[in-house]
Amino acid sequence: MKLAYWMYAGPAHIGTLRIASSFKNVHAIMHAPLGDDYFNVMRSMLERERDFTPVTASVVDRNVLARGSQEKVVDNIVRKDKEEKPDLIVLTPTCTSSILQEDLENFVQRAQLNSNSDVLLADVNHYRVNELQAGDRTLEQIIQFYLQKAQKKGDVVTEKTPHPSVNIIGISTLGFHNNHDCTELQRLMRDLGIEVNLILPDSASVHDLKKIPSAWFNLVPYRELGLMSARYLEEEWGMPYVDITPMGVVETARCVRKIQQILNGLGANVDYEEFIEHQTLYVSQAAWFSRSIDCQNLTGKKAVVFGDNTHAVAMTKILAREMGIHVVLAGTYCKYDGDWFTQQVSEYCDRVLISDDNGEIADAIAKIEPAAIFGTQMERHVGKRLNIPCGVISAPIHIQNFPIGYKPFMGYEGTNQIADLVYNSFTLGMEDHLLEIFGGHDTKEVITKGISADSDLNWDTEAQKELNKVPGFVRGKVKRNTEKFARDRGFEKITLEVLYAAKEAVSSVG
Amino acid sequence: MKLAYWMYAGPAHIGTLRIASSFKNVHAIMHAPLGDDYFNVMRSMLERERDFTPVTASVVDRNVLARGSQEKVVDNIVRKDKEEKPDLIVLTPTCTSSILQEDLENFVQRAQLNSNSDVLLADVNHYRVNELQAGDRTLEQIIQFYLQKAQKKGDVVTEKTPHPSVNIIGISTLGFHNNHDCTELQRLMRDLGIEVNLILPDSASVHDLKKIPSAWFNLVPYRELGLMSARYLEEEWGMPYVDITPMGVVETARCVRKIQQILNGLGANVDYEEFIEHQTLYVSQAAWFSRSIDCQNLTGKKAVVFGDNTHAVAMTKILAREMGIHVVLAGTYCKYDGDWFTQQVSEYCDRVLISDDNGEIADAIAKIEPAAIFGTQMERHVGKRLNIPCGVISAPIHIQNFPIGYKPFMGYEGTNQIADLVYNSFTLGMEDHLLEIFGGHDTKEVITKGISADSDLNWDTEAQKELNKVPGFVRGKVKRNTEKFARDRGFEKITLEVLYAAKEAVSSVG
Amino acid sequence: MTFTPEKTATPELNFECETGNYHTFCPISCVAWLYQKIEDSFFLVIGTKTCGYFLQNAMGVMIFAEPRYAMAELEEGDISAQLNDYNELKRLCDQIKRDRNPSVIVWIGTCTTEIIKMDLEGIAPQLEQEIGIPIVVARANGLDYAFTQGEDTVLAAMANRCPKEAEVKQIEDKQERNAIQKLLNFGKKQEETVHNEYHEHPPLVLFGSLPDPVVTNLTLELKKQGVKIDGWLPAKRYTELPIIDEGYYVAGVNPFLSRTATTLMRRRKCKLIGAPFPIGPDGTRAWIEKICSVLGVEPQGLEEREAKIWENLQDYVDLIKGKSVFFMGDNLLEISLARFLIRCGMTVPEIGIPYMDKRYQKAELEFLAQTCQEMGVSLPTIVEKPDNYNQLQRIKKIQPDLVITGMAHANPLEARGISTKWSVEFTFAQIHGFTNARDILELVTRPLRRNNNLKDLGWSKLVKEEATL
Amino acid sequence: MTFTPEKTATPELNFECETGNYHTFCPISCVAWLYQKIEDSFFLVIGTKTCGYFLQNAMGVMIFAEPRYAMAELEEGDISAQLNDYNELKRLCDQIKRDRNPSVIVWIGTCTTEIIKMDLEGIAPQLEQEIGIPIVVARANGLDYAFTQGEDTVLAAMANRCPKEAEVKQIEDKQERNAIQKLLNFGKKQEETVHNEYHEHPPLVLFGSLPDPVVTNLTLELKKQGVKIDGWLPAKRYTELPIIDEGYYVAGVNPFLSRTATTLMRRRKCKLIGAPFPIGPDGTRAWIEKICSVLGVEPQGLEEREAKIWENLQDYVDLIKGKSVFFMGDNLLEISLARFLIRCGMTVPEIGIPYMDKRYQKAELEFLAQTCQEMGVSLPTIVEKPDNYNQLQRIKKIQPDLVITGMAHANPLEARGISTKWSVEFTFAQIHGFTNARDILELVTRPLRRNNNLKDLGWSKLVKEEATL
Repeated sequence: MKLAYWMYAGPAHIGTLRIASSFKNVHAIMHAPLGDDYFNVMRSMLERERDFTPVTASVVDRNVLARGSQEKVVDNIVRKDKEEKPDLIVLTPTCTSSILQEDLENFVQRAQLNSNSDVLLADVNHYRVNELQAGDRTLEQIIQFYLQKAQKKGDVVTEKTPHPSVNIIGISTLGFHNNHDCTELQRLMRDLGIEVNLILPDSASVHDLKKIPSAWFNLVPYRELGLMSARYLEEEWGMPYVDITPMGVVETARCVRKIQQILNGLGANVDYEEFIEHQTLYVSQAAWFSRSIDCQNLTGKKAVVFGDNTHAVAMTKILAREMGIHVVLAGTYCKYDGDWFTQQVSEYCDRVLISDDNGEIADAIAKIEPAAIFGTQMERHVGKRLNIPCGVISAPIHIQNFPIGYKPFMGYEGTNQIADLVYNSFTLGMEDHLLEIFGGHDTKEVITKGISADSDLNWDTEAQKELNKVPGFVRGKVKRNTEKFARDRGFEKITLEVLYAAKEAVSSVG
Repeated sequence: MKLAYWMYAGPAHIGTLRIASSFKNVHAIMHAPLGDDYFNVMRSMLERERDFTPVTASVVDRNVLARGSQEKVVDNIVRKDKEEKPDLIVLTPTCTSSILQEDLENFVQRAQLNSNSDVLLADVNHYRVNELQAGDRTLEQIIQFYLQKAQKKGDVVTEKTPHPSVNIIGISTLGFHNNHDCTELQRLMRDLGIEVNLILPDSASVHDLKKIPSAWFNLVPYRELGLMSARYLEEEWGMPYVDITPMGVVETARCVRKIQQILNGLGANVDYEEFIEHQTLYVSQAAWFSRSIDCQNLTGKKAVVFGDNTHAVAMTKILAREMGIHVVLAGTYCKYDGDWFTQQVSEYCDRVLISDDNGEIADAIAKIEPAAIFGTQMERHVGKRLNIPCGVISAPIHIQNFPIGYKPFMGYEGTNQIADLVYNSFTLGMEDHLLEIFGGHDTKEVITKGISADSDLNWDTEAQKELNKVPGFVRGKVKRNTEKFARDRGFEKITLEVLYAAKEAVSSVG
Repeated sequence: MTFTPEKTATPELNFECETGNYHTFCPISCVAWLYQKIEDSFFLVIGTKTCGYFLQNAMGVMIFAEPRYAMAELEEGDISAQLNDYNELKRLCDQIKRDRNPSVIVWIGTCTTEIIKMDLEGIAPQLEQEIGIPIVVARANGLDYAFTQGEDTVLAAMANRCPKEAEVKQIEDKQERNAIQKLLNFGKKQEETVHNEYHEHPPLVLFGSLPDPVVTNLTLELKKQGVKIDGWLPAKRYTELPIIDEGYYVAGVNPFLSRTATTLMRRRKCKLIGAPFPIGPDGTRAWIEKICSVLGVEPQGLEEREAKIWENLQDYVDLIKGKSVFFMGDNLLEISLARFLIRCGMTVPEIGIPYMDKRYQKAELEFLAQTCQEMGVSLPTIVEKPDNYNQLQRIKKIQPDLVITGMAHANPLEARGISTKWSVEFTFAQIHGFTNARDILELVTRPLRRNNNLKDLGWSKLVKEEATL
Repeated sequence: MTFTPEKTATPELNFECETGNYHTFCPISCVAWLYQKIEDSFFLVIGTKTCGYFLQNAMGVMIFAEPRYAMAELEEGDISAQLNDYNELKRLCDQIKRDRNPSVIVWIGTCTTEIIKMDLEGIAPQLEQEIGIPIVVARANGLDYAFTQGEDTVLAAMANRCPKEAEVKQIEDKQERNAIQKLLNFGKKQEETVHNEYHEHPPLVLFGSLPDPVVTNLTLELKKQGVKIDGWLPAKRYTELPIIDEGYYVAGVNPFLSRTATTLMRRRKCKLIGAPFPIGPDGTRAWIEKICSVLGVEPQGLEEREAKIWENLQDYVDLIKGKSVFFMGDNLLEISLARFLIRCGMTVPEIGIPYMDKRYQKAELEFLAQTCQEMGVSLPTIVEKPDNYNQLQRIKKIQPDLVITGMAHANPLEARGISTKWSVEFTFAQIHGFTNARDILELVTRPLRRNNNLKDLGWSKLVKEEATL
């Protein structure tokens, strides 16, 4: 057992469901007890999704438990096949139901007999892998399934497209800024004259998967999702892939150069150097920001970076290499891939921390006292307590990381957004500190006197206690309203009864 | 005299300089005492401008004052003509030098004799108009000057372009999010199939001004800048104009419909209804945000809006009409145009406040206690004191309002950005309040104990006092370093001397 | 709008049980409010990553860096029984004791502990001896319970820990009872002696976790009738659990506490006052009247009080009168809310509800039927364990003015022009008693007021083709 | 790196005066730091919108909602003399008194008050009688002064308000002196009696506004030599202005205070100690040595102390040794900074400076020449009132490693691959004394360290065509 206050990566079934529900017209059946289907809430609320989440829980309750699940699960698959006519139904247990050790593979085969949809059991071990690993695996599994199926039918599209083309692999629902990154990557590919063959899994149809091999190469922007698929496609289908995350000016250039190398190796004749230089120096504002006075003033300031592998590595490199900021500690919660992390960031930071224990990271931050943190929502809250500003750069996701406005982290517009994030994080901190230093010379009272004006009325202890329970942001108003009520009626003392009577009277006014 | 702590609009010469330095290859000469040329600092620092600001101060000092300015001003104009070869040199005094009542028009005529550049005296009264009015007037003056000049030479381009086209008037340096708005407006025009003939004054050459009349119509997105020009162009050159600010879903649609009406009146046959509906319902996410649960939870919440005419009016309408938020007070500092403001917002708010007295607005906010403020940097700071979140929606400008990342307020991406701003402002507030309410149940100490750990060392009163002068964000570190130093050397008490000795010792380590 | 407590012939309610696939929150949710209510507690949820991820995401409490609850996350070794449960739990509880030193640790069992048959009830007594902190075990699992019933499992378990009179007396005689508690109770005792406006009646304990201001409010309402509340289950601190003894009267404030009620009756030999729940002015009046009648107290001025409250609600009532509301079913408050909204003039075609204890909710159900009759509207169909997919088909057909639903369906329904309100908000808002009736309507009318604001904008359908809703 | 205070034959410095168009901040800037330094003050800047907009934008102090300074904004009626200056100023000062009740109001005259010949010095005495608050008038206008000289005008004006010994004695005899001040001075007096490690010497008052930690630091440095500072102009509170009387020694800490020095000598009959300024370990040592020598005190261990400080600076010195720095001229600290940086091993082709008082800066200039000689580098050209355009041409030609410049030119120079540091930072940073020498180098080396970080990225030229720089 592990004492855990917070966790960074979710359970395995979340990863599977992210993949399944990213595809178009794929339905997932969760074999799970009541309440385990909160994935639907997350997708609906965090992404402000307009459509019903294509995930149905086949509820395991005490009765089902007693009789075995087979009938119910098979019924629910067959029913969903009729109701929604999906192309594919993915069955997944959760940590809980996986312990039942039922023969789900058999359920799937049974259900397949009565379904037009394809039916697949997600192949993950719910106690050995987390959300990220499970997502990576499920994507590979689905791609593999459909390529093998097409291979049997002999309709895999293996001929390359006439012009250079790419599959972007790893764009998924409930991914950190995935939508915006995807738009920016499509723009980047367009600028490079590369056609986007497929984007996976987001909004892709499983019918299109047989066309994967027609792209010239695969691009895997996130290390956490898509790498298994890309490796499979390289081994089985001879497709080269690029797994350099195009985040930051330097790494974006490196990614583009790697693409150039692959394309030219396949017989194209492209030269992106001029494009890179033009973007770097004149289109993106990030290189100029690095050189400008604003960034000069950040030189040597201390920062802590923490997040998933992709974002923590990229931010560490950007801060240290592009902005001259001193990264005291860089860390990730992707323990399963920690060696890679260490290898990537070691030369750019003083210390590496690989841990998924929120308390350990919080303690490290408290000791280091950096000028800014770049981390997850957890670190943002740690920062809030310590009065250290934090830019959020990585999942775990939070509604604030699903902005409506365009905010990619990748590509050249991404470099601009990151420059803003870095600048604002540090200056917000400076502003707060300046206010703290000079606060005493200022006349806070002048502004707040409208609120705190003394009253002529007495509050008895109980009423005062009750008033103090009222949230601060409305307390002033409740107090004034109550006193007005009391004054109008000639009460001299405000008791609990008066307080409640006032509430009733006031709310009736509207 | 007026007791003023802060001001919302700058002095007149700032407006003139914003116009002059927005044009390409135009130089401005300020006839002003030392130090009055801080416009250069603002442009260079706030906009992170890479080029030298094309503004030179012809310094008025005690000697010049005694002998009259003519020689120096004329010399400086002629010199700049030689050095920079600008197309136009604009001369402007400041509030100060305008009192000297010198015959600047005469200086200009004298300088013109020895200059290849055109030379113009900006025609504004420095005590009667502010930055916004002066900018509006200077733009009109320059447009008028070049159209009349071209008219004399008979080379005004009056023939309309073959396809519908527009001049976008009012995009200027040091304008609030002007760059991003301009990009978004260009995208909008492209989507509508309208060519952009000229953008004024930003990056325009004065040589192109003779082509103004070839556009089908003028678009004035900001009420503060461009309206005088548009009216002049309507009266003298028969050009229709649209002055509906395309901010928010509803007003953007109204602006597009007005454009449609003008174009069809000129013989085009366009129908933008389908475009508007598609953008509104499916491309922009703002209408959907309004309908979503997140926004439902904001229904009836109280807000205060304050800013320039353009942004305060637009935000008031968006909050009240598109999001169902209760705007208790809407205000502007554009006193000279207050009637228009009142007429625009009256039906959308409880109360209108037209004032440029920062204290009055701060007091109003303190009394209203809204759940959020949408105002200028001033209101942001008022909010900070009162613990009320504030989204910044309007000049006066501040470096944070020159983001590097794409953040337009106008057009459909603007509606997305505004939805984020509104949502984040309110939820940030809620988060703070929740932390306040439940703060007591939380273990702040657990996290901060790393910092506040008691030490075994004594600090004498003076050293403690000195330590308290150290800013909070490094105090912990100074304390620890000093104590380590003292412990290493076996001091039991920390005096001022020890504190300073420790500082020296520690800084030598680097 | 007067309420006649005497029974008249009311029509029969129509119950169905779909036993469908429906969405609701996991019962371990109760941790989110119970840890805040009981200030000296620590809640340890013994379950998987799935449970932990639910708590941090669905409950929106990520803002607290280190709350007074945590997961005992079961790992592969725990599941395969390679590790010793007792030792593992001891290690974790030791750490909790060291770091936080709570007055009680509540173990929340989950589906997983059920399935692997972890003997929490067996382990707890030995461990609490060893670490010296009481351990309360509640099986708030999703196999047996839905959402708010999690609280029921905790309160039922705590009911067993309430002291009996004899025990307290014994301890007090020994002058050993918690000094802090004495201090805390000091004011209360004084009050009792000072205002002796109470009638003589047998002890009354109320059960159900309510925010402190609501506790005060209901306490005052009963005090007005001369009825004294001898304690609340739960109290603000575990160390202040009320004395509960044979013959005490108990009354619940929430409809999802049937197990707690049963425990109090069977194990503690209490007498349950079966009443409608104090939600809405009608329910609050009925609840007070029932308590008074059982305790032999003549209620005073309740009719006028109810009428006054209704008067204050008029502006909101005008907004919803004649409109229809569909309950998809989530938090078991559905019957009480529906009854109140029908009294406000709404119609209710369907009330979905995860679980229906017809005995514990008897008075409320009768009151619902009676309200429908009096308001002249047809009776709602009550669907236990509904099937959400089928419900969506019915909603598409009926096109109700408002759907009260769990969080998963709200946005998609809104995108299809159907107004919604989250059921979970009624769980967290202060809805009990006379005064708070307005807050219920504030929530209920919000989407309708929002619609009034946006009405001319034509933004009601925000999906391109109507999918198979 | 030892400093020999005896004069040796040093080469002649080359002075030029371009009288060009140059950019620097307006002298009213001093308000931004003086109002923070003098905690019971209120600064009223009497000028136009142009002045007010400068203060709020250029000084980056917009974060304070209501600071202890404000504009008396002149409107058309004031300019055209339709309004009575006395009445207008009275109205404003009444309001300031009512709202803030400061111990002193400092009127800052501007270019505009000069041009319209507003008689501030004439109005003030009458008004201060009437409102009962001292009013100090300083003409910090841009017609006569540049940037930091604003402080000079304020301190010169305040020097006239410092009490004389006789006045204080008289008041103290009457037991009327400010009780709060007594209280505040209590600790100080005690200290004086306790540690009597001071030499006997005539009273010494230092002038120049420094942040409190720097004041403490320099005070301690002199205390180490047994030299006692009898007061600072300005003090932390206006009510604590130091006693200044005939025969007192005075020494400045900043190079821009020539007017204050003159006032102290001519009006208060003080003796000025002309020394290099305590900037850099070399300057600080020279400053202390000169003070000691004038006061007849034998300095102890200064050489070792300087050497130790240099040792601590070595890592930074290594970064800048052999590099060139060009001063465009801004805050009048240029000579002292150049001298220190030359001592660090840098070369300085040009020192622009808005104003050069060769008498007041005599010791510093000699020290500069001597430093150049000792370091074996050529003497910089000192350009008074430089022409920025011409300077940019020279910078283009010379390509210095670093340009210390005002804020207007920094970004454009950076975009052209020339590293810069804001001169204004040296105005606001704590740069005086031994310990703070490191902070100077922290600032100076920052762009160079930044360049080291970014060196391989090829981002040095960020403009497309080299414009006519």
